Amino acid sequence: MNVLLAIAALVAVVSTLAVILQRTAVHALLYLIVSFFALAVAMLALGAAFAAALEVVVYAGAILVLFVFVVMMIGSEGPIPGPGAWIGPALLAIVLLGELAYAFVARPALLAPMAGSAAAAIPPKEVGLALFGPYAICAEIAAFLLLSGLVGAYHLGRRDASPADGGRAGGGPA
Amino acid sequence: MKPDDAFAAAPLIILALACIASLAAVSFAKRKARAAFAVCAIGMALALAAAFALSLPMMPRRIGDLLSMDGLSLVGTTIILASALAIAIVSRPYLARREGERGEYYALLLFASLGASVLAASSSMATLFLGLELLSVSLYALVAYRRERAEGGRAAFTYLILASVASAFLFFGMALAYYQTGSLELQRIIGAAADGSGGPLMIAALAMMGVGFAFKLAVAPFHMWALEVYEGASAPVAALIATVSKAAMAIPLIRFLAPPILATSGGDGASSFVWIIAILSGASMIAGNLLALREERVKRMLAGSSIAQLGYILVALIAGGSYGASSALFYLAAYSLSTLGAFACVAAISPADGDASRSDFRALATKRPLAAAVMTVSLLSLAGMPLTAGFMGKFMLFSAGLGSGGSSAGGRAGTATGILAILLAFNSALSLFYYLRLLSLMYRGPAAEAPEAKKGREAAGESARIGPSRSLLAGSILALIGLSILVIGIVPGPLLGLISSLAGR
Amino acid sequence: MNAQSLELALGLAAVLFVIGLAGMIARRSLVFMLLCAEIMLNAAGFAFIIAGARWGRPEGQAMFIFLLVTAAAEVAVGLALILRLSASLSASLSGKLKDLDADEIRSGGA
Amino acid sequence: MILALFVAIPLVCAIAAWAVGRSAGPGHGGRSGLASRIATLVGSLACLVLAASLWLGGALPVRLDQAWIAPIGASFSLSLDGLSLPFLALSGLLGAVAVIASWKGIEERVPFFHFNLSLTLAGINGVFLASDLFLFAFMWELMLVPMFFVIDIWGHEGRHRAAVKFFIFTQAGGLLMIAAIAGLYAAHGSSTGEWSFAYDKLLRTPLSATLSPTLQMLLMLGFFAGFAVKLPAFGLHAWLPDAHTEAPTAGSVLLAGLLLKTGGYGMLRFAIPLFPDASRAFAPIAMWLGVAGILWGGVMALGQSDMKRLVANSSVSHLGFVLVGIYSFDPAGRNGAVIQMLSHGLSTGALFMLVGALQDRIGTRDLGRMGGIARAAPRLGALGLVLTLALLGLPGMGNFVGELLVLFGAFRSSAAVAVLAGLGLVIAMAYALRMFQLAFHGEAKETRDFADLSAMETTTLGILVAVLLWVGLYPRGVLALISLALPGLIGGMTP
Amino acid sequence: MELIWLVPALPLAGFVLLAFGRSMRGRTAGIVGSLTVGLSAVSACIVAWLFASTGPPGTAVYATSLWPWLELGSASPAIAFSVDALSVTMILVVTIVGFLIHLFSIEHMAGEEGYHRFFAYMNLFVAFMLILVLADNFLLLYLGWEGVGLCSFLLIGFWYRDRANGDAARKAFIVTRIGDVALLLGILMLAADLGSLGIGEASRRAAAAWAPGSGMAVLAAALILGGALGKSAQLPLHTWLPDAMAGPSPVSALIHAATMVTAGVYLVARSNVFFSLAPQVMTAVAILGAATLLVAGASAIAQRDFKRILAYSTMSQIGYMFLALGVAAWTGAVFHLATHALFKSLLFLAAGAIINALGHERDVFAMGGLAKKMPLLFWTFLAGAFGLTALPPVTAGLASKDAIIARLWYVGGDARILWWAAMAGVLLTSLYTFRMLFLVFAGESRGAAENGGSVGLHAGPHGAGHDGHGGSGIGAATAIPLIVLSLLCLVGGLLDFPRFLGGSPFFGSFLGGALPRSADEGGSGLQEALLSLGPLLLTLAGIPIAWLMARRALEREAEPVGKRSSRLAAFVRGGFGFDRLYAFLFVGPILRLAGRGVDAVNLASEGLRGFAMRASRLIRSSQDGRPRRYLAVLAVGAAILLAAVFL
Repeated sequence: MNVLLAIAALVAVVSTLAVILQRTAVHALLYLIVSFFALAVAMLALGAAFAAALEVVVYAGAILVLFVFVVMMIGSEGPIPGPGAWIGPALLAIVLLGELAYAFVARPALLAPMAGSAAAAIPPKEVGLALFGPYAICAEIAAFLLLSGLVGAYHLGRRDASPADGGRAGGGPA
Repeated sequence: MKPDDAFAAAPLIILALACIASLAAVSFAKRKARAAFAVCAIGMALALAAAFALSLPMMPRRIGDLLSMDGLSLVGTTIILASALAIAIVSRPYLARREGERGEYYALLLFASLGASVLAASSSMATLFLGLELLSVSLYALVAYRRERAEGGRAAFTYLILASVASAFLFFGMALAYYQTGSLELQRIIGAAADGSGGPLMIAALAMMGVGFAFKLAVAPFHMWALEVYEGASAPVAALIATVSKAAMAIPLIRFLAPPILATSGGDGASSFVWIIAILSGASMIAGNLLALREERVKRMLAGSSIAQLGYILVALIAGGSYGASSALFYLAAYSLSTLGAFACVAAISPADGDASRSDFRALATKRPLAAAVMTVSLLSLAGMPLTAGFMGKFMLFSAGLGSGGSSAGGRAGTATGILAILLAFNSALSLFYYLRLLSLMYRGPAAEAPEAKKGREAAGESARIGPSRSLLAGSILALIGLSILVIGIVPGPLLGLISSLAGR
Repeated sequence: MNAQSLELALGLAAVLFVIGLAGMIARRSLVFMLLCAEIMLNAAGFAFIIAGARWGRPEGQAMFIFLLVTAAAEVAVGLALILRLSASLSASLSGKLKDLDADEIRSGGA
Repeated sequence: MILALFVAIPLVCAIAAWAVGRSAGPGHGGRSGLASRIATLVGSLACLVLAASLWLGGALPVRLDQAWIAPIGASFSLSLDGLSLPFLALSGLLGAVAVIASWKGIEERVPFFHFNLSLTLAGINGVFLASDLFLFAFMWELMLVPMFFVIDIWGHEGRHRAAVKFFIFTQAGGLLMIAAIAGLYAAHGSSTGEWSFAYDKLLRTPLSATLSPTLQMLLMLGFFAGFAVKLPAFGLHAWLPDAHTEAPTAGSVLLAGLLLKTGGYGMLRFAIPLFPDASRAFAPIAMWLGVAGILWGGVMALGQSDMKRLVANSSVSHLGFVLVGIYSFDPAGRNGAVIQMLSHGLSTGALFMLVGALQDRIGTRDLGRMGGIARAAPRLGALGLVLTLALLGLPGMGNFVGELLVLFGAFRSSAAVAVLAGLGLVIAMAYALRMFQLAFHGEAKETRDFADLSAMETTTLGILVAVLLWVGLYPRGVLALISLALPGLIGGMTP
Repeated sequence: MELIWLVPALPLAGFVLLAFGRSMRGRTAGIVGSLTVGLSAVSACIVAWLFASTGPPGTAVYATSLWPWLELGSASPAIAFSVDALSVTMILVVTIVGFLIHLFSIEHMAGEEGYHRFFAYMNLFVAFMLILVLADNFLLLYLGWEGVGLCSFLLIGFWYRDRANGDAARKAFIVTRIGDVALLLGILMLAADLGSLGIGEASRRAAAAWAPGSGMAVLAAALILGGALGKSAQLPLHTWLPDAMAGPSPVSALIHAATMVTAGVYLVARSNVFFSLAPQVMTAVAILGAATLLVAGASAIAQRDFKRILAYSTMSQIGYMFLALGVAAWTGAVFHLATHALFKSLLFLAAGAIINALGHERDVFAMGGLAKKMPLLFWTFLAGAFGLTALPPVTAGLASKDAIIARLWYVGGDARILWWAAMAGVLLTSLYTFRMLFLVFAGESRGAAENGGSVGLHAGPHGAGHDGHGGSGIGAATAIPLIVLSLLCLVGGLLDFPRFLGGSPFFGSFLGGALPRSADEGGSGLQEALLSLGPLLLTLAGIPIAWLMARRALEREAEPVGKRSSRLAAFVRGGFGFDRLYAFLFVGPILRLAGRGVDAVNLASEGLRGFAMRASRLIRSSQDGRPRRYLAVLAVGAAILLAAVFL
């Protein structure tokens, strides 16, 4: 299994390095998506299928999209990435795809309880049970966390009396 | 979750409900701010009451090894909620004059105090982390709350970036610890660290977690954010950061460091631990005082002072043992009270176009006797002068540091704490320099340079200053704070007894 | 699942963490800083998954999920802040700056 | 219960003085000012009377024990023995002197001034009475804050810096002392299992059993540091000239007359009895420190042109004698130290009052601009002469008795110290005469004529001088009292 | 006998009266002062009479203790007086001479500013001096000792508006204080080692405890001697006396000639036991005395200031006394003390009257020819001069000084050198005395005399207006003391007149009770006659030389200022440059150390402050609002933490 993991790791490191080396935010975001994918693969290889899925869905899917929005809004995206910008991410993505294809098609066994591993893969069911069993309180707190983040973001993001003028007059409508 | 658990966790539950209620108020009530404030104040008060009425009888109780409601957490919750309540009351008039106040502020205040309480009660890494994050996220928003002030936003962003890095460290450290021990329970992790069974990786994990803690406590060298953020945030929020978040973070630290498990075991893990904390404490004493020494801006000065104060508290933590724990708690309480008083005064005397600067303190004794008196008491208490709570606190720190770990649980008095005690002495002498500067400024005459200072302001086109706020409630809270500092200073017995009896449970 | 693969994974997590830190220190753009913060948090979460895998227990993934939530909340607030700052800066610095710059934020506006 | 009065009366007077001023509103000076002056005066006189009555009739020692902070075993316990009593009397007397000295000089914020004055007195009395180490530390620190305000608000040109310097120096020392107290507390508690700050319990701490000599020495040094800064010993005296010079007259009187004495008192009461062995080992160093102070302070005084600063430096010199006497480990030396402290308090207090009166009249402290005052104001001149003689330790004055006994004690423990300290007497004569002649003799520089001392001032100074003569010619009155206490403190101490 | 305390108490009462009685007009102050001293003189006489009449002359000792003072170890000195032959002699001298001088001053000081201050101080002085001589223990003696020093200070600086006088006064007080400290240490040593300060008791114990010549004895004697040297202006602590002449003449007469300066002699005689236990110190006493005798005499020759001449003469005369003490001629020393008190005070008073009459002109070269102008002063002064030079018919000096010289001869051995010194001293004495006489009285007047005659021009250097009595007009109050004193000089010597001239050693035997008789192996009358003939011849030989010296000096005076006086003369006149030496050795360094009173220790603390400030500036410079920098610091901190863990 190490091979799978190793390749994913290699891809992740390369793409993450690429992220911080990019000039423009959008390119960086592309590479970041790739690196998240790579990590997802690695998680898969570690038998954390549920986490892998979340990594893809939430991180790559939701959070980074938020980033893209913001980058677009503040208009600091720089030049629209030409086709050349897609090569690097594409290659890395293909590598990962190949990996996955190999894993799924050629050796489905690989995803079964992993060969000679101390622990079996942890199915989503268990995670869910843990999450809403002993860790229910944590789940609740997490909910509040999201809520507070929401409130804060709402308050800060709200566009009213343009923040630029010191707003000394004070008090736009709520 | 059994009913007893519910009772034990009553304060948290009440706070949570209050959060929801406040949101509701913000969204539906007619006079949002007022409703939110009411909800916030009542919720906190109720939670405070519940802490003693409902959860105290249940103590000590562990709730699914996530939360442990024991004396320590009770003390922490009390400090947190009391401070938060005072801050809420103080901020009402403060905000009223600045921004058409909104309810979110109080909602966020509630969220923050909920997070803080969870943090204080956490016995597992999960709750620790989540409580911390809940606190931090609300704080980001609060720091930047006054949207018309750009520096608020800047400070908030700085805080966010640094804090997220710190929590990344914390989280990574937790992961490593979990990797080594296979448990999320903090006690076991500490135990593993102490007897050195965890191996170097374990110690690394602890170190990384230490970064997270140290950052939250603004202990040198992880203090850099403090001055910026205190200055950027509005006075009440700064007070929140200075008191609530620090108290919340200090409680778990005390919980891990107090038990004899670390105190007695001569494991190299333990010793190196002691030395690390000793270095941190010494560093932040010196750094904090030097930062505040010639600071012209009051809030930054107070930030420096609080950095130093946390350094002092660490001395007691190193000493460990039940005595060390209780003295740390007592000092924490005294420190919170004093800092609260100071910031409350700043808030009270701040003109509407920003927070109070040194010039606003000039001749305060004649302009605003009450505020001046409370500020005096608070500063003296921070400086550890008698008749104020600070004196007793300092004394406790000394006696803890110099190894009266007591018969109960052998303290770790040793070279490290000895050196620290001396360092503490000299540092608090040094700190007098800036406390006294502000103090004497308050008692100067109305002063010749007041006029041209005013001229300068007019030149800056800020002549239109709305006079500082005067609200009965806020004033009474101010007086209450000052009074309680004095009372604790003169008859510290009861509080001390309470704390030490609670710390024991 | 043998030991060295776990350690390999752990190494990967550490490398990602460090890369994130390095990027944080190296880049001046607010967006990039936030990105790097994400990378670091992500690495930490990955480490938790590894740990969970080692003991074959679900807590690892549970913690990962909590971390996900945290990251989401922080990003939300952080991005909101960035919007605010960009607005105030583009007002004060006549919107001429290419990329939101931490240092210039300090100089700008104040 | 009577002991509590020594602390209570000044406190009440402080609050009274303050309240009166508040009630009278911002219109300071005037009536409210007068009222607060009188309140403070009455308070300190009451303390004086109390002390006197105890002196005459009281059966010493008197004790008062009151539970205070149970959890740490600190109690509000005062005890008054022959060592405390003279100092209490002194504080009462000098308190009154301070009020009278500032009758004219202090014009604005009179009530707050007297509030601070009385508070300081309360702290000082507490220090002289406390027989619980926690209480002692409490009182010790309590003195500082109001004194700081006195200097910082009503002082002269460089007041703020001087005040801060004074506070920081004394506080650094005081914190070291507190640390030492905590250490001793810990040692006692862990060895006997009884956690208490009570003086007489801590006296019986099995030190040798619990602490290594090094640790004992360290703790002793902690105490010593606190007291040596206050005294002040050579090297730690940097704060003194500034503070004394910049303080208002009343402040200087209290500083020189009482605050410095707390240092010597502390050494006698705590540092030595609590750590006999360590102190004995440390004694030679302390004595040489004292000698250094004597000579250095004298030489410095010789170079001053500011009259107040000159007197301040002379204090460094005189208290060097105290240090020598205390650490001579000789009964005579100890007695001498006490007498020296008392008479120095009287003479220097009176001198500061004199200088203050002078400054109020001619508006300068610069010796270079004085001269010929003896002609312009005979009473001032005469008193100035007498006090100068006290300053240079003329036989018949209390200072002489003190210095003589100290020298005797020193002589018995180390002749070299005695000889060098004796040189101090010559230097003392040099600076004292220089001061006297520059100020009072010669041609009058500031020829503008001014009022001689008022009747009130004259009588006050006269009383002080009378007491000085009494101490000088019939020291037994004091020595007998001290002997009630000191043998206990210098138990088993033979040269 | 229990009323001894009255003797010092009366002048003290006078002082108190004068100090608080500011209202006294005119001369009442003077009268009060003189009266009290006179009364104490009377009581002293009564005491003396009682003392002499009871028991065999001089053996007894009477003591009264007023109240206990303090404890020094086992020694507990009290405020107590004791009377024995020595102290009786002293109180007689002090009170009688003091009374006469007071009387003199009533007129002499009339119209001075601070008239009653003067008398207050004088009374105080007398009181302290009496305490000194009556003290029964060393500590009380020390009290008087310092007290007289104080009064000398006050009176030297009497005209305090002139800074120079103030400096002279201060110098006197400080220099003597050096000796006093030595004395004090000596007293402490006695208290520590003998456990008693009572003079008699201590002496007894010392004799019992200390072997002759033992270290302790030598140390004690040396320390006591230090005090004596200071007070009596002997080498090397003599430099203050000439300057002390800045005071009014009565002061010089009373304090710096008759009583205080001789206190040293009294002290040594008083503690003779200790000295006889320490022969080395005795030798030192003799040598110092001889040295002072010669140095002072020599400088006296070169002086031009009237009173300075007398001051140096006093020093050299006291040198004689020390010489005597050095060879254990106790009685001789004390006798010379007494006679010297008489003639020297006479000289000073006369000189004072002259100076006053000349409008504070003190330069002998400006005088001259006063013999005719002021006959009374001339004759009285002549009497004093004869006493000083031990010429008949004036017996005062004759008896005492010859006794000393003879004694020196008898000691023999190495002490012969001392005898030669004494003889040289005789020559010097006659030289400076007669030079002075010729310059002042002989020849024709040189300037000062004229304006001296006319009243009103007396705005002297001291600015105070003196209603000086013209050369001729001298009031009774001035005249009487002079006359009385000269008469006393005439007969004073008879108290202990050389046997070969049919005298009876009454004085010596009287003192014998208090002081060990000097075992005088009195040779044959002839030998004694020869011994006393030598000095006489020397003195007579000195007269013509003095005349020549005076002439030459006057001729030099006439020459242009340029080469008036050789460097040698200047050196000698400056008292052999002791002042310069001391200034260089001691005064200079101390003053330099004192500087402007800048305290190095204080500077150090300021430096500390500065360091803290600099450090704070440094660390605050890191707070520059760059999040990335903060991050970097954080990362470094974390790295250190991790590293620290693994260490």
